[in-house]
Amino acid sequence: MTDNILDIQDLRLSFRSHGGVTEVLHGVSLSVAPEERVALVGESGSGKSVTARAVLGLLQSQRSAQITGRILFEGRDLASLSGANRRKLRGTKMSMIFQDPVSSLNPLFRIEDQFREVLRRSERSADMRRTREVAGKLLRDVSIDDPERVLASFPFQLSGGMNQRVMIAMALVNEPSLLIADEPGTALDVTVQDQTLKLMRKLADDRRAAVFFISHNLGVVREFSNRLYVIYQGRIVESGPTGSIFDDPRHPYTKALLAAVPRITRAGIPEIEESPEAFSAPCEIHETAGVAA
Amino acid sequence: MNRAVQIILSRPLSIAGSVLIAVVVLSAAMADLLAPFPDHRGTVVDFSNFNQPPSRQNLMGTDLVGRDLFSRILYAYRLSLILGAVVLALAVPVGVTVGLVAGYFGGWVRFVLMRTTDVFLSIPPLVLAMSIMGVLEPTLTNGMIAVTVMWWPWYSRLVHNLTLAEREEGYVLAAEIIGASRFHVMFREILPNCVPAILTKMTLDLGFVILIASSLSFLGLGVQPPTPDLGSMVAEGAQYLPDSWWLTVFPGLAILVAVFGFNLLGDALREILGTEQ
Amino acid sequence: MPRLLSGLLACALLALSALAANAERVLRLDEVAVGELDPAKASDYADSILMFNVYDTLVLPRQGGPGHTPHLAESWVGSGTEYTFTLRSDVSFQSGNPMTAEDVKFSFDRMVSIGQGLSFLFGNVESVDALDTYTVRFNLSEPYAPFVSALVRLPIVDKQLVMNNLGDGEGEMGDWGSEYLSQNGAGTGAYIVKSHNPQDETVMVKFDGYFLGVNERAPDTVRLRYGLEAATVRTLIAQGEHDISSQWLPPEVKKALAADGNQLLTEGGTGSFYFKMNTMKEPLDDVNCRLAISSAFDYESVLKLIAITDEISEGTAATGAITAGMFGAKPTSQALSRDVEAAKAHLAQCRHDPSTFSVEISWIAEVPLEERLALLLQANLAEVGISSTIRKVPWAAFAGMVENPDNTPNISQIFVTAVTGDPDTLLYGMYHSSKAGTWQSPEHLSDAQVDMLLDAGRAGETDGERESAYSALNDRLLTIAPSIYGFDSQAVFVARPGISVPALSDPNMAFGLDTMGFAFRLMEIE
Amino acid sequence: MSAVLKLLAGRLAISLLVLAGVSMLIFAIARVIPGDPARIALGPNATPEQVEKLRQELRLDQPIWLQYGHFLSDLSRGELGTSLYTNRPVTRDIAQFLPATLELILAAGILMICIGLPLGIVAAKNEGGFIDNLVRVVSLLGVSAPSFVWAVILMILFAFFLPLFPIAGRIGTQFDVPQITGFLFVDCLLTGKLDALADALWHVALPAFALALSGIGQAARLTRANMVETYRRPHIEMARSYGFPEWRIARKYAFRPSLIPSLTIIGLDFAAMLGNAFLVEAIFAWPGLSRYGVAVILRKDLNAIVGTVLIISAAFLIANLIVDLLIALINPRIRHGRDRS
Repeated sequence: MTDNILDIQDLRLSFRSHGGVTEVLHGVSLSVAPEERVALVGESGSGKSVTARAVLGLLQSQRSAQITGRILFEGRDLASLSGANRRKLRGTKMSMIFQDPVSSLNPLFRIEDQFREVLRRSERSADMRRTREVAGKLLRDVSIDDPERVLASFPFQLSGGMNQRVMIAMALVNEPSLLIADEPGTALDVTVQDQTLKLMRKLADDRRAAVFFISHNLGVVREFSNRLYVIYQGRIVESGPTGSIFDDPRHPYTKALLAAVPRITRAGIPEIEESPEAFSAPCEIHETAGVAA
Repeated sequence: MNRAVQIILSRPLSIAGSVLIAVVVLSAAMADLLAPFPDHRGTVVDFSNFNQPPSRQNLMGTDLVGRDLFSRILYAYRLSLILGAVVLALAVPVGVTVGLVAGYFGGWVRFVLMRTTDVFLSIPPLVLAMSIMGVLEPTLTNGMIAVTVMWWPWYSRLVHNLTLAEREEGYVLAAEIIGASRFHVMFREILPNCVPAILTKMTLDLGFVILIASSLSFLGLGVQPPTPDLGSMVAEGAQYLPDSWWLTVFPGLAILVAVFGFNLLGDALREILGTEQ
Repeated sequence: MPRLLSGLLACALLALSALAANAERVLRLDEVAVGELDPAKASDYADSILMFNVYDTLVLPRQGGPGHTPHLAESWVGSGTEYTFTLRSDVSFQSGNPMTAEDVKFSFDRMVSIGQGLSFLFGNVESVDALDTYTVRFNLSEPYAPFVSALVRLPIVDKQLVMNNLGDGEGEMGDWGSEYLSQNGAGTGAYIVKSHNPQDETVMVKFDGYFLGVNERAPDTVRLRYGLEAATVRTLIAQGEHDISSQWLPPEVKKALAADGNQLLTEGGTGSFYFKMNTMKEPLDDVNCRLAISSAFDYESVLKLIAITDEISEGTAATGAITAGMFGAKPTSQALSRDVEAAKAHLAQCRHDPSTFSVEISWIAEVPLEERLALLLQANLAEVGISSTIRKVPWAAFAGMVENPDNTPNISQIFVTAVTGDPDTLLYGMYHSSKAGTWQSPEHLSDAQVDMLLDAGRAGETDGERESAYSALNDRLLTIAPSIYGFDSQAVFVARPGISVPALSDPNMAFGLDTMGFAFRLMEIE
Repeated sequence: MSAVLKLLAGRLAISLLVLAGVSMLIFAIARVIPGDPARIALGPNATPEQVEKLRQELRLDQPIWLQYGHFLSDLSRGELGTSLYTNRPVTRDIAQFLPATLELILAAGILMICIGLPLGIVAAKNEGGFIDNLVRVVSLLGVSAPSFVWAVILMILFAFFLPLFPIAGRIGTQFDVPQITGFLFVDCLLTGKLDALADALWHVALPAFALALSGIGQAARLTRANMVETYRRPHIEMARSYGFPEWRIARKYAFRPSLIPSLTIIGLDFAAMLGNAFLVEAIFAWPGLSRYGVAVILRKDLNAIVGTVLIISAAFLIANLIVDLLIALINPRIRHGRDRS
């Protein structure tokens, strides 16, 4: 159909719970082209994180989750793949960078152990020497000067920024074609966050990986992404090239979001006045002239 | 509170727990009305009708002197519940105060108080209670004292840990900055935040106190006859197994039902109040 | 499937036990913990079983009748304050050492020096002289008629073996070998201690060199286990895993086992059950109150309570203060019975108003039957207008409480047996004013006439003198009613079919002495 | 590793302090017993002189603090006095009875871990499902009845109505295992008597299970709660995002971290089992220290009470030390010192 890395078509998602069924996504469609950096922006609870998890195939195995619509990864429908085959894609063809680096790494194992675990997803027989070789190089790429020390450490022995870089390096071990980043660095302070994004952008460019970037912060996205989708309460409300949206926000929610940008607190959560009626206006699509580079 | 009721109602197990407890408490409270032979809680002998299996007249059979087992179990419930309530009423304030003081003051106060607590906790509970009962005469009052002595340290440890965490919270600092008295900070600021955890533990413990008390009576160190007591009934009946099974099975089940009820409810409370230990 | 499995297992077990039975005759029995192996410290039933099998005594009670027969002693002469015994010369200890007069003297010295167990029986013995290798003389401080009967409680230990194993202690005799004898046997008895764990089990094996020889159908190995629960014994016997129960099984359990086809063994005539009334504390310091209570007690119901089968019961109707069959006992036709009217009449004469007092009835925690007896008495008393409370007392606490009349319960319950089979050892400790305030004597009785009669019975030269003294004592005790004479107790044991214990099943073979029936050498296993 | 040693040394010091406290507490309790232990021990017919002699031997005529001093000096020589119950040195009684209890508790502990943990894991994997609720009911039931009730029920079911298990003692009477260590399992192995070992294991099964039931319930509940909590942590999601196999995630990412709090409770449960062993040993005629403990408490046997309680408390403290050590080994945060974060 297309040669997009990722194509999401009319994704609907609901969860069953004690209280009944809660619909989270009401038909989300989006796409990520090769080497493109696409951002999905929305408040917490808007459905952006579950979208990322659905892409990874993490929700499909949950009994309480009901998913309809199609998720195509490199042209293949994830729903048509077996659980095992879906799992094969994770960590190899696509990998994810998480919000909180310190708690996302296994607290009980050394960094090198965790690298080896990841490396073995593509190289079954990778031993510790091979691991150190691969990981050492990657760690240097993420500007870690003493990879040996870092590899021999436990996550709790490293700073937050350090852990974040470790996680980025880890995500790149198997040279994925799609990198999903879930608000990377939000748990860290602003300067570290900034460094992290720059690093990620550089590394993705070097490796020609596409990035699907999730954030609640339009300010961060402006620097980083080629294209962006704004999501509100499980619906895409505006989409288009980043510049175009920033220059000409059309949807009331996007406008509200933009207005909130300057007030970046430490936690980076924009405060938006609630006016649901206006926000539920139909989706605004900025036409794209070809694929942005 | 509505949320709590809603959550309880949404789980079959917590409903079951509530129902069990309701049944136990009601039958204890209305023992006088429900018991077919209320006078059998005391001294009655009927050697023409002793050690009889369950029948229409005696739903759970009769004991070794011809008393109706069902009536006696109802009264035993009353006693167990009173005992549990009294023990907790004594142990909780002591334990909570010790824990609060130790956690809030810190330093050597904490060292002395918590090490004392450790001393009590490092003697297996039953052994401690037995030693105390061995010294005192086995009566209901002394039984309660013995169980109380072994129970308070658990609360002081719990509250101590909670206090350590709460002490760092902003509201405590704020109160201190305005110059509130230590007493005020401990009991008016910190304590209310510990209440959910204490409450949960109390629900669970009510069951466990009944358990320990029955274990003590099983060893002959508890309530004295003719007062009906579940643990003693099991202990006495156990000698007549398997022929006179009803002597053991019904009192044993009675313990199980009561404690199980409190456990189910405590478990639910723990989730509702978010007080995972 | 589970049924098949358990069936298979049962078959396997049967095959196994059949094999074991062919290989050797094993006797398995149980008693309460702990088993005290040191004969100088032996006092209760378990200890006595050990003592009578590992050790021997100079004399034994005559089977099926009164009097004593020679055992380690060949013969004896003496009366008053001097008794001389000639020992058998063909007896050797399990160690191989020959048994001589020195051993007898040593055994006596050891018993008295340690001063525990039943050593009080020899309080009147001043010294023992070994006259030659096989002659030994006991010198008494005053005439003591039951002396010969007391000798059934003087086990003879192997002096040489003990001297080789003395432990630390004060004086030249160190610990008198206590440490060693608490773990090992040193007797002439028919059974050798193979292993001993006082809380678990004593294993004994037949001693081939026993001086009387041992019946080949007698058990080769005996396993005496301690502290089995009633339900456990019930199950084990039902499964054929246990041979003889202790007497402490509740009557209902014995009944159930008897119904399964097991036999009941009995041992009686040596003791009784009493409700003891504290004569030094209000309101039972008044004899009329005591008489009211003894008359109010339901002697018939209690027999119903302890009956096991139609023929066999844990007791027979009491006739008075002295157990039927002993000197001074009433004929069995004169059983005591309840008399409510008399009780009310006595109560009216009592100087304490029944509406103003409540009597405390205690029961010994280790004897559950006593709880039921207490409840029965409580109900009986309520009928004549006396209120009462019931209190459970562990034995150890009871032994402490009774020292002081103020702490002694109004009514306590005790089973008492004559440790030598002689009425002196039954009655003296209970009723003599010099012995007041022990677990046997919570009456704290102080009655000059009773004291006089007890001393007369003890000093009596002939059986006739003793009979008349005890007969008068019986009457006196019925008049002043320090106790309710509940029933004459009879120990009942359950035994698997195939075990033959004549001394406990045939009255003509009975010893008239507690525990002697458990001499394993006289048992037979099919 | 030095951090672990340091931690252990600290814990050990505190444990010793606590043990000293326990000794004082139990010593005080044992000495206020009403009634004269010497009188009780000697029986009804002892003369006042005999009683007085024993009182002096027991030092009951001295003030309590002097008695405690003597007790400490005896203790330093490894003596705990003579038991009035067995007439033997308390140390010898303990040496004879403790192995049986430890064996029983160890067996129960193994059952608790081998049944409780898997139940908890299965429940956590099926959170909210039928199996989860079933496990919850079963484990709550296990906690809800005293071990003596379970002991009686198990005995009736599996020894009487369905005679599958033996009900009394540590080993069948047909076996003759020489005492080497006092630990029957070890002795069987040392002497190569495997059939005896099998029989001993068969004997320990029911009492151990009765003893373990509440522990199994506790362990299952706790493991479930911790696993559920751990499964919600980000590092599990990260592991999933890398497509690691589920079993590997369960083992390496979920189970190991959730084992840490479980281990603490297992340590505490040891205390409960030491206490509950009193009830179970009585029913299964298990010749252990707990049964001895009940007997000596009922008989007011001072030396034996003090000795037994001290040993049991020491065993409990040691169990907790071992747990602390295990946790330190599992948790690198402790192994490598906590202050470096």
